[in-house]
Amino acid sequence: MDLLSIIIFLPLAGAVLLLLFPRESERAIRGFSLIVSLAAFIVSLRLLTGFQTSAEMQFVKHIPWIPSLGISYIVGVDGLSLFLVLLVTFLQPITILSAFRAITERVKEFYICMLLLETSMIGAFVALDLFLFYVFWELMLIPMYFLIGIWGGQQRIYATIKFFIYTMVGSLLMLVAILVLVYTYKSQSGVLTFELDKLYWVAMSTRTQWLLFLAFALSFAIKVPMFPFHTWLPDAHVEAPTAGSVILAGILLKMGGYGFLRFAMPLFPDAALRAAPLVAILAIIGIIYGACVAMVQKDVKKLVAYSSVSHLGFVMLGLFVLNTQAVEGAIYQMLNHGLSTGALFLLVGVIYERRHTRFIEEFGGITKVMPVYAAIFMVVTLSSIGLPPLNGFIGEFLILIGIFKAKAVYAALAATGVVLGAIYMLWMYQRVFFGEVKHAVNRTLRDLTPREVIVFAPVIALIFFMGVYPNPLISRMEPAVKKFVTEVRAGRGDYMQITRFAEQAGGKWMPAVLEVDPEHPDEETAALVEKETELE
Amino acid sequence: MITLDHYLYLSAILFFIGVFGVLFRRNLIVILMSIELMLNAVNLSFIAFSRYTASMDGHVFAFFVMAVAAAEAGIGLAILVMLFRNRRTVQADDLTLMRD
Amino acid sequence: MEAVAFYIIAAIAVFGALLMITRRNPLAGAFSLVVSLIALAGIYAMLRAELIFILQILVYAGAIMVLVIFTIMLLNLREEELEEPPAGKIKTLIILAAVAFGCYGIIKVLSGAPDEVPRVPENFGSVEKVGELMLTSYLYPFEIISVVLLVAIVGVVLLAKKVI
Amino acid sequence: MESYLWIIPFSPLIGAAINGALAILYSHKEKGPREEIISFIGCAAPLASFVIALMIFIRMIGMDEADRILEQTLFPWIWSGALNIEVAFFVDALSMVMVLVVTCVGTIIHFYSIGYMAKDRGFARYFSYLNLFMFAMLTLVMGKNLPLLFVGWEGVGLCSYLLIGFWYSDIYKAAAGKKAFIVNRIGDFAFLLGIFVVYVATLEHGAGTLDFPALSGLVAAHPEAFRGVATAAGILLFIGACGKSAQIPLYVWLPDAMAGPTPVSALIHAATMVTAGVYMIARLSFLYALSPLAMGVVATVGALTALYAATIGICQRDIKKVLAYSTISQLGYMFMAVGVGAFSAGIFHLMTHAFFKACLFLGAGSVIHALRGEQDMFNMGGLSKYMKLTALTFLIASFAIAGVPPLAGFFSKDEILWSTFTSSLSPGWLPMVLWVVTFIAAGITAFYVFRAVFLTFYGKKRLTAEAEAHVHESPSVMTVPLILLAIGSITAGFLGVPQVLGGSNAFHHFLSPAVGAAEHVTHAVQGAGDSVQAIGAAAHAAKEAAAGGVQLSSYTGEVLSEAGGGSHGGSHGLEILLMVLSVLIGIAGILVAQAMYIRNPTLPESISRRARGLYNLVYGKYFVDEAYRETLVKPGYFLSEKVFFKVIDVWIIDGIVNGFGVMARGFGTVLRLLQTGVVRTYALFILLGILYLIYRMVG
Repeated sequence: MDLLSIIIFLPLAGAVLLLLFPRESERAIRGFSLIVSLAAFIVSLRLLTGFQTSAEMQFVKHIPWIPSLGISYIVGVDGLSLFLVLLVTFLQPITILSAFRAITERVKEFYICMLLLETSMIGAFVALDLFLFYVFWELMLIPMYFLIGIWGGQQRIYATIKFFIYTMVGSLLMLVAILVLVYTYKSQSGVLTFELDKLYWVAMSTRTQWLLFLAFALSFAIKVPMFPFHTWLPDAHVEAPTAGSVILAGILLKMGGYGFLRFAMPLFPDAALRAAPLVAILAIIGIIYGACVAMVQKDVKKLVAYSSVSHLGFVMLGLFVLNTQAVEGAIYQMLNHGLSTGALFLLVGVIYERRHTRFIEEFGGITKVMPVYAAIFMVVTLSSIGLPPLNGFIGEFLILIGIFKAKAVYAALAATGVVLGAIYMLWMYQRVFFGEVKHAVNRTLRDLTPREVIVFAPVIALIFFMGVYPNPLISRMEPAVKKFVTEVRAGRGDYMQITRFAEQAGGKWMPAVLEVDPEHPDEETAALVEKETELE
Repeated sequence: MITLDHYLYLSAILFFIGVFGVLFRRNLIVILMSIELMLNAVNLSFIAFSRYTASMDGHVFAFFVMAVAAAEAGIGLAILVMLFRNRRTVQADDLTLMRD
Repeated sequence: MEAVAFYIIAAIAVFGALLMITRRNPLAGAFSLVVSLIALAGIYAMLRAELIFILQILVYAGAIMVLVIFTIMLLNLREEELEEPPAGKIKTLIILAAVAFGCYGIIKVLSGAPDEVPRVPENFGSVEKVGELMLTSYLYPFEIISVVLLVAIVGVVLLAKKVI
Repeated sequence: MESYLWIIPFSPLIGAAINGALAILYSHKEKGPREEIISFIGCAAPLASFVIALMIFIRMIGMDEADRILEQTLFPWIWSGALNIEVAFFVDALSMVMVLVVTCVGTIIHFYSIGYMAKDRGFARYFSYLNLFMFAMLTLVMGKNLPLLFVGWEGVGLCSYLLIGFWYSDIYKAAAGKKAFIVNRIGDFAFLLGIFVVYVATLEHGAGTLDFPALSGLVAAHPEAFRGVATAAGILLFIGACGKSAQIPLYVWLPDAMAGPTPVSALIHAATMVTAGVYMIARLSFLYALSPLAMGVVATVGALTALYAATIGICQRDIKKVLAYSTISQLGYMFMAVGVGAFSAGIFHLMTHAFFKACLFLGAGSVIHALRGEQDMFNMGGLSKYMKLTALTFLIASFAIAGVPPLAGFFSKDEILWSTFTSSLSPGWLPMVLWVVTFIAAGITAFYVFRAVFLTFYGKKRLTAEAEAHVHESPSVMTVPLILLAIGSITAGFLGVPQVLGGSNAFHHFLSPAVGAAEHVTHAVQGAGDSVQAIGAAAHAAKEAAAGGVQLSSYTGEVLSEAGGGSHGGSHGLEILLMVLSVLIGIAGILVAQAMYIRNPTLPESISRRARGLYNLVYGKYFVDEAYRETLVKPGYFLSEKVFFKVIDVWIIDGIVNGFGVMARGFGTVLRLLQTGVVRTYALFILLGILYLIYRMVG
């Protein structure tokens, strides 16, 4: 079996084996699922070492799955998805470890859900066949549904249903769009296929492109979530158990951004360019609005949830500005957000386990009783508000500089999010951690246990590493990002010509134009700058 | 001269007598028997077609139908006994748990 | 000759069925059904379905109906428990009309099938031939049906045993 | 020597890491780690930086003037597309001065802290933060590119936040820290945009770069093209500086920042961090020089802040608040200096101010320490009897800030006033106005500082009983730093004795490779207004400055000053006259203070009673905090909570979503009528369906 498939299906195999465990042996169940997720992480490190810095898809595996419908199992990673896959495998063991104490009911089902979730998330990040992607995409919903619905808080049923319906509405439209796309391709080439690589070349009228783009975009925008499709997020986050929130914020939300990156934008470049101002404005509203609303929340989890809306506004803005820095920043910001918001939810979980409340006013002066916790919380807070040289800064800086190149006003508006971010995070921090201990119950709170320290240590380390030395990550993304930017900017029209030319030349699908000369990267940049000025 | 049509007519008549029984009667035992009758009507069609197409596939199907009918009768009667034990009734209209 | 036999048997079958659905006492209904089923067995015989003929008598008229009758006797329903509120006239009429229309429709659809009776070999429908078919082309369904029966047995045991 | 550069910032970082780890390890123990160990690590780290900085300085002195630049590139940081940012350190004359000031004053204050913070439960944490601050500040002044400067910029902001809220149990102190951070963030927002403006501009002219050397070369090569950019970027970056260096309108955090331990106020909120804005403008002098508008804004804001903060200083009761407003005011002077193009004068004042203001703060700290946390000057008085050394050093520093010759403040302040008077800012009346404003501010400064001196150390004793019992001179670990800083306050000025007084102005000379060219360009550009020749001449000057270093540029400067209308320069007699004037107003301020607080202590009372309204206005700090709260904070909160959250989120968006839910339920209610729960009804429906199918087949 090839590397990627092992990574995808290892957790699934673990989940199946977990079925055989007796329900009572909770220790064994916990230990086993931790080992499985760790194994997946270790195997996935091989992706990092084996990854060649180029724009090509790597570790590609292509097996026909339902040949009669042109559906195949194609997986592969490139610079866009590599680190997202690693983020999944990295966060998963941490999340599983963090849930050791928190989950005491239906332990077996919980870990089965978690492992199933991991398989589906990795699958969605590496799938290169639209049908396969859709399957994984929808598969993610099921364990998440149970995670919130079974192990969630008071309002969990309302939250799950809201989450489910929001997401389903989007994905159904996407399914329709996928089918339209596939059949359009069939009517042009006579081949029925869901292969992404081939579908990039469908010729479509602008109108069709626009409609299909909207269908895809709605689905992804809900997942991101972009203003005004975000209201499922606070509910889902607040009601989900800690592990659920972490996965939801850390990874599931990235699906939206990744969907734009891999599907919506390259498939419908003209429409994407046309939609860019709209998306940008929504993203900016999201940034400011999310931050403002986060500021007035009384529940820490809700605050963090709304901060996600704000942070992901940056990501969306970066993606649609479409230049190297902004897109790299957007991907980087997705990773950052996964780490720091994931860690924030873990931290909130720690205190929720002890006090069974998340209301800010229930705390105050916690630093005195939980100094280690306060220190870790501080680092994560600072990462979240983008303080250099922590990871958050790199993403925000790249995004903003990219946006500024394209449209200075957008950057100025978006950068207010940086200020607002500091306001709501620090204000919350102050109310929770500083001052005298207000409530007597809090006097006896226990500081982090060694297990919890182990949970946070890798996250903190990575927060520092990604802020101080981001180059290994950025350089691996760069070729793929450049290719993405060039492709989308080129639009569909040029493509058909290139394709026809390529077909005449020898039936090769990939046009040679996209290769970037490593010797003279500046030329390519200069060309990009030209393009950008044209666009404005 | 008996043609295929005759057998099918008979089959249809028996089937609808069964349908009528299911819809009209309230005694669960009778309803169960009406269902058996409907299955038999179908079997008749199978056998008739089998004869007129000179292939024995219909016989096999009729056999399967019988097996299923046997299973169904067994389970149905067991449920009925249970019901009667618990609720002292075999009237279909008294069993409205699903509505409430 | 054949036609006469058919009409007589068919009449018995229909009559038995009608009795079955009209008798208030289920025991009487059960016996009427047995009559009807045996009549159908006769028709199977006319159609040269040897195996099915035997099974009809053994399994249907025999085993299944015995089971039904046993159950009825087991329940030992009292007279008032057999009381059925009379169905409304309009409802009856509607159902009758529907049934009549259904009958008519099916007959209308089906009529016009080929009339000539094909020649078949001597052992058509024999135990041996049908059995051969079952163990070759229909092996999997055959095996599955055995599972169905097994499940039914388990189910019945469970249902009838458990006192809730 | 270049390869040791990295040790300067990283040595404190290592110290911070060790002390931080110790603080965390001991966080649940009854007692913290041994203070000896902590203070050894905490003080050794900045001392090592200072020693290395000194060695580098000596080495630099020995080098040729034009080559006094040391660089060290560590590793690539953000490489993305055409954006190449490296972690690289860069030390030229300007950075050298800053590094020396920071490490020298920083080390002294570290030692002082040993005494001040003794027996505090957060001892290790304190030194960890303080070391971290040193790291950030040194990164700020040594960073080779704007983003790295920004790292230090934000880093010092963070440390400031942590140290202001050091005693976090007091919610007001914690809130003060947060306020500092957020106000700084507002400035940083503009600062970031400023960086982007610069970057995009360089991108348009070939290479996208943010490295200072490359940037200055690029600007020198295309001066015309960078004029507009200079204005935009200059003003944006200056807004950032306003946040960090507490200028109008973003100064509000600094007075609150006094909630932190006093050594912190001395190091961060007086000597080093708050001067970062001045350093930044000097560092980008080549860019600022091109934009008279940006420079005018800087100078005007600086002068206004100098006067404004000084007036507030008059009425404060809290000794640290007085010093805080004094800091704001002095920073105003520095900004005015860089704004009129006297970059070296600004940096000179920065250096002398670091000494005397640190000395003042530490003296105040010594008093507060002796009085067990008492900060209200009206509960002090007559302390000079008990604390001779503290009083003496405080007095020296006060004379320095009042501009009494020959102390440090005299030379630096006077150079600023003179540069302002002779600057070529347009419109033509502006230099004069600025001079008058800061001249008055100088008088007020002398007044309020000596008000503090008299209230604290002289006159009647007004101590509370508790304080009375404890009052004592501080231990030598605290007084020795005071003496060192007092010596600095006396001698630092002699580094820059102006030529008119027979000095050689060595400081100015040392800095000229870094900022000299820009000073000339400033004069050329400003003096000539917008005329085409002037811009051409300025461009020429800039080019020459870039190409040939200081010798050529001073030559060009002379040429240009003639071309630009000869406004640069004035007679020696005038210079001496102004000097005498400013000394006189300083002495006048001191005398007034003496009159009001020593000779006639009831006078202040009666004055404040007669001008009640004005007094309240000034005492209430012009109610700017309140105005901000009412116009920005509260409406913002209201908008967020009542409009965004309650109306848009909950009511409109969720309303729509739930509306779909209600709709679906409505359909369900209708369809539910069909679900009778009676199986036979369902059978009937099946039958009807079949009949319909049959009907279709038949018909």
